[in-house]
Amino acid sequence: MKTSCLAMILAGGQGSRLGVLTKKIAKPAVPFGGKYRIIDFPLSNCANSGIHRVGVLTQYRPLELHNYLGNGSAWDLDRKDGGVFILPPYAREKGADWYRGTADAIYQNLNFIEAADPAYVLVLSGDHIYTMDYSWMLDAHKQNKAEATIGVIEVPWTEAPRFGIMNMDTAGRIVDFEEKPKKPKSNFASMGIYVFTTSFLQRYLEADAKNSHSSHDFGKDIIPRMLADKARLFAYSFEGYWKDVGTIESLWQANMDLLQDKPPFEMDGEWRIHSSNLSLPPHYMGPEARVTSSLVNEGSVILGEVENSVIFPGVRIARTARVHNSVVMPFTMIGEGTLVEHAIVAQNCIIAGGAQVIGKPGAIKVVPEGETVSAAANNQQAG
Amino acid sequence: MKTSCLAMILAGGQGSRLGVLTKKIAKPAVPFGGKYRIIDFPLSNCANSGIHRVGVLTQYRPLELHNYLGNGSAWDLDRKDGGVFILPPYAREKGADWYRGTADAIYQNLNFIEAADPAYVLVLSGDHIYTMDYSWMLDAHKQNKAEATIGVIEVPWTEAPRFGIMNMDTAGRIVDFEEKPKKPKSNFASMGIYVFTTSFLQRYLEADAKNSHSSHDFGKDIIPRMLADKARLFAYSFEGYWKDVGTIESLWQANMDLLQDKPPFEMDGEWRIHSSNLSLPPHYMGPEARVTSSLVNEGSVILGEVENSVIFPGVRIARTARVHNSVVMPFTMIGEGTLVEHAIVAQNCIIAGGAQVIGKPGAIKVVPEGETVSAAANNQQAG
Amino acid sequence: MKSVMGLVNLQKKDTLIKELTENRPIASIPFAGRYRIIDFALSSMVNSGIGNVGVLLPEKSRSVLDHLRSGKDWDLARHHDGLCYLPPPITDDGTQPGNLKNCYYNLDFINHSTEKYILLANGSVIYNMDFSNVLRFHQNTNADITMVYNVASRDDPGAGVVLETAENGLVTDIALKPAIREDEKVSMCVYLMTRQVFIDLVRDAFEHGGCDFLLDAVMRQTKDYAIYGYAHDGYVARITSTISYYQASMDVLEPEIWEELFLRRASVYTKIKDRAPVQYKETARVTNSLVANGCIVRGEVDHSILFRGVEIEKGVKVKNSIIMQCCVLQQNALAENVICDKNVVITRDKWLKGAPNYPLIVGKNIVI
Amino acid sequence: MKSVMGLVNLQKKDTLIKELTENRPIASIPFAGRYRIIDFALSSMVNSGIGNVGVLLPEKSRSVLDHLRSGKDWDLARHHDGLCYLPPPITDDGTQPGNLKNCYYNLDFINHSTEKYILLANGSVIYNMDFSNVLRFHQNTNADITMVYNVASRDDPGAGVVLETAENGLVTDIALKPAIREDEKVSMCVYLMTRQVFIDLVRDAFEHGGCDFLLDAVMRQTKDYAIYGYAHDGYVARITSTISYYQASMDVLEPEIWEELFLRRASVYTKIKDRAPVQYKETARVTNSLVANGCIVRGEVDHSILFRGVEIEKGVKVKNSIIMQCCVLQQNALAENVICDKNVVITRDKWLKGAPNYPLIVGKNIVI
Repeated sequence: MKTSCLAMILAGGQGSRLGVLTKKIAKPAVPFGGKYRIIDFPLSNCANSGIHRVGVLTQYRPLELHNYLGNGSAWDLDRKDGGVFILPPYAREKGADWYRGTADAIYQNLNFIEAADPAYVLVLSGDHIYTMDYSWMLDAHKQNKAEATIGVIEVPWTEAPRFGIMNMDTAGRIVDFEEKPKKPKSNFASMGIYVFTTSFLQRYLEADAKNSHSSHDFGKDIIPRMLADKARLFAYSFEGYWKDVGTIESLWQANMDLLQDKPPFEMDGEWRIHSSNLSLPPHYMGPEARVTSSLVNEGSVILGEVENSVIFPGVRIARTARVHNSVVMPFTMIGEGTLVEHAIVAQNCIIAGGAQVIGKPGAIKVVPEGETVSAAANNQQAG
Repeated sequence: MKTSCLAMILAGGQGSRLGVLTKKIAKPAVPFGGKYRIIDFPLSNCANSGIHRVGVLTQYRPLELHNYLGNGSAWDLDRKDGGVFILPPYAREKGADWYRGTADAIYQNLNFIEAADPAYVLVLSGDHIYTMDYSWMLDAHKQNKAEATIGVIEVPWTEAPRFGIMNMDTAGRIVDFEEKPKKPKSNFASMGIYVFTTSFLQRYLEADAKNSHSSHDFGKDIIPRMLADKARLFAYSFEGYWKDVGTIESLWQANMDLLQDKPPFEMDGEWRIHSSNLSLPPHYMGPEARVTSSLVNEGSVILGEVENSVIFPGVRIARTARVHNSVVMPFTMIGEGTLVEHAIVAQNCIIAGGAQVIGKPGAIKVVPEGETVSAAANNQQAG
Repeated sequence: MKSVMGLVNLQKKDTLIKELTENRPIASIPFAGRYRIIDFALSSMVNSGIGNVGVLLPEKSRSVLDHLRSGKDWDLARHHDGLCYLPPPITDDGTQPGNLKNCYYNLDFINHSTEKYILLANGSVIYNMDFSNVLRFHQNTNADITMVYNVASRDDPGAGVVLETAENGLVTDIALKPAIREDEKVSMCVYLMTRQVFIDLVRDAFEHGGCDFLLDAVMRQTKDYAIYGYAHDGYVARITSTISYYQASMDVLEPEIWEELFLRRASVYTKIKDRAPVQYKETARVTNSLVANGCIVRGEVDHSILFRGVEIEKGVKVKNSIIMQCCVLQQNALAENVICDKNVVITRDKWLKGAPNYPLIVGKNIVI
Repeated sequence: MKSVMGLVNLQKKDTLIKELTENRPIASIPFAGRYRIIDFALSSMVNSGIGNVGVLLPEKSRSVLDHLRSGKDWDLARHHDGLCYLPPPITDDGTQPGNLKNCYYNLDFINHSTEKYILLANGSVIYNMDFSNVLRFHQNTNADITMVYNVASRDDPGAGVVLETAENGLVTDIALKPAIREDEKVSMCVYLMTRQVFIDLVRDAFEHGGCDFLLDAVMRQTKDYAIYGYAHDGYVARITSTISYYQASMDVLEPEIWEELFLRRASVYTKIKDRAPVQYKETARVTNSLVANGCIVRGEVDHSILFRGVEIEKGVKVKNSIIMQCCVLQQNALAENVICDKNVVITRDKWLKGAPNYPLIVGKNIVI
């Protein structure tokens, strides 16, 4: 059966919480896991779930994102009835508006949704790492005759106050939603994944757009409004690995999670994470290479020591270099006698001979894209 | 040899000279020749010339154009090293600017050009019908060691005052350019096709962008400036059919040109015009069909009389209907007892039973997209 | 339908349709002006959401490979899954002929796929249908095997497989009959089952000397499996002989059938050639016909099918005929009840006439 | 290069490399961790701007069809042109074996293409080069036929075709030699000529009983055609025997050759599998090796190549070996001078040892 569902990925703004990592690229294009970009996860989930038409809403560096996504072929989304569409805020007759919030971003692209005319719209956020079959959630939505279905995940009770918490009745219908409650009534947190029946969503977005008091946000405005109207909102409970990578610390931690002897989710199984391919050869391990508890990707040359680290494609790690508990992004060079510890080194950097890049847990050191770090900076950094 | 040339198609504005035909679609997407859209011609020319990366600059209805162009697969432009990129004016940190002129449109997309890093940029306009191998023009540009090469075509001396006229020396170097001269010194008209050496173009665009007196137009500002600087500008002379279809009359005439016993250019030869395919069956000619001197496309049903007309796909022409000297665009229904003469009937129209749509040469009657014309309107029209 | 893998079988006895299948399987005979017969099964699969299709190649594979190429025109050129060609076993020792062998030697590929179901279709049947309804039926009836059939709308002299079913769809009898009568339930050679059932059936039947998927694998197992019949009620044509091919071609000249097959349901895809619209010149006179793009018509055509790129010169008369791709009928030629294969030239003033029930066939590339 | 059509010939005597070619032509033997040998010729064509490539299929075509599929991973899945499979003639009566027959029976396809030139390459030679330089050379020298060669960097016990050329590149002698010596000019089995010359050569040679394109078509015509030699100076390996395969594999473990072949020039494309990065676990110890994605390594590996999805368990030792796709080496297994074909399992504590000049080959799917 052909899917009648369209996905909209909120690929968001500049990703300021990721700081210097998003100086040159939009947050969804930030590298993750030795091979991927963050947006590979929702895109692969869509493709694997049989959802072939995806809008990517971004207002920051659309060209770079467009260059990465290309025609969607890497995810097999280059279909007659599908495709990946980058949707930045266009100039209109009245001039261009920035997206004023998540709901406004979808509202401004209602004509895109209408052109595709799907029965359901799946709204996703672009900064989570997880693998999920959305078709099951869609089935639940249909079976419940729901107007909206919200993906939820159980979080530890102690962490619940950090999330938007859903309270459901026994049938799974949402009776109450609290944003960051001090005394949570449940520990089911919203994952920022929504299925809407299209006409229903349309109605609420149009009303919200007219409301000058609204902040035009799904969590803050749209969902509470729907609940107030006693609409049929259901929760769909997801079990598995789900991680927000919106901050430097969480991005680093999510990378480290993959290094466990048994990784928290399978990257290499039937639910394959697709990613734009660079056509690089298998990596080369030199005579003195020493790599343990690490992920290493294609096209790299490892001559030194790598421990508990994630190495992206095209990286070169020289003899006598040491990389520990770190993430080294594509095409970065790490010179002889260097030490990189508890760090994220972005793309195309040069860590020159003898230089040291040392962070610590809770204060991960970040080297921004294209930078050169020389040994001369060691003292300064130590100071 | 891989081409190192990038094409930029100026798909322009609203196409106001085409009036109601561009109410719902951008000018480059206007149907032509029973099967094509106007933009199929420059796009097919690019693909056939070995130019695989094409930017389409538009500020009007980018979504509709995007839907038509898809991922460029119809033109085999969905390549690893290529693609079709729709480039509307994006919102930027300072807000969005409309393109202020043809040169400004390219200027605002310099980052797109820089990302592709081609040696040459081919600038095309999106409203001409012609078939041309740009690789020959590119070869001429290289051989001449030109900084810019302008495509020119010989026009009748009497018509020369309507065009931008180039005066060349014997080596083909342009010595003089006059926009719509009263007393033309030559009859070589600019076709609005330019090859520029990238860095050269960049320099002039950047200077022009800073010039507040400029109208930011290639013909009016950039080319005269280059000539004034004694830059190496050459003309490349094109022989063949070339037709501006920027007005209703010229669009109708260009369609009629195809109905000659020997059409003015081959649509069906080796230089194939590619076009987004609708997967429709061969058209059906009914028991009383009478079709002469006409083009008829797939998926149509012809039960009536068609003479000297161009019939697009999915059109239905009822028994006892008469269509003469007209253009009938996709999925339009023409009812029984109707008469359509010297008309352009746009997409998805209904010419109801007994209705008459009658224009005359020089005053082609246009029925805008989606309209219904009933017999009741006959008197009104006659009046 | 992401849980269903498609298999198109192109092996079929073609002795009754010799002239058109000298160099090609039935599946790649041109049909209806711009299609090949395989386009119908393949498009139905694609339109039903099947994204992984294996094509069981016949010995004569050239025309199929050239027609399908990368599968892109059917939206099946993908990095993962998409179209896959399954060639016949290398050494054919002549024992165990039939389609089962090819299935058996490609079980490896089928084993490696991840879909739960297999939909097996034959490339020689013409229809346009949505297989997702078959899947729903299969799941609702708890069938082991679902066979798709249609009710014959007229007597058909060609052989076919006739089903008898109970009220609830359970197949109670399967019989191979030499001719079909009106109102009989005739198999469309479309089977849906789980991958495991398919593998078991093929392995068991072939290893015990079977040749044919239906006769040896399905029919011998009617007791062990619950077989249900799903009725499709659109137009269906089984191409088994020259006369059934000619009949089906004349059928699509009925506007009703033409519309049902091509316009009312999902699209039928075929190789894209980007040919220009048909050029009717001043002297053209065409009625009751289907005319494909790229034709140039100056003569008279009635009740005929012109494939892509045919040229009909002045004074030519074509009636009740099928003129395939790139044929040229020169001035004052005449063709009545004729099937011209690709690239035929009928030179000036030549007249060709077959009988309505015995059309004259002109082989590929022949100049008359 | 839009004026050049590519042809990849996959037919090659493979008697010297039997173990690895039981079910596949040399062209589809896995190489360098994630490639098949054909990837090199095909990628060089694509990177040179050739957009229309015919693949002359061998009898054993399954592995080639499964590897290349739609051609999309090489950017050759297109509506027009792109990849086209050219199957061998249907009935092989055993007379006239060799690659010429396949060319001859596909002349139709070649005739219908529009490119001015044909570039014929063999799928069993490894290199990464830009053919557009060959075209420029061909045009500048006004050659009828251009043959691409490299200068042998060492003695090679495998047979090869040795050229002698004049100063200006004109080929003065072509000889098939049983072994190659250092500094000889050896043909890379790449030929460039106009389509017309190719058609004439093939037709003339085959119709006069010829079997082999080089021996019967080119070598017998040295007098009638101006043949020029173009020297390529990158890494080249001709895979003609198990030992030459093993040698070439060990060659790419030299960082210098690995870089030249894969990184310094244009990309080499292959089937995309989207496998995850290599997981090195706590006990891993890997040196002097190439490791492809999807591997999980807990043991010791030295001077070896691990293909995609190999599992090396704890306590395993691998040395001077080639371990192909999805093999599993269970705890404490040992492999030295071994070539494991796909899906081999070496169970716990089993030791396998070949000699450096005579590697032990373990066939596909075997469990030891």
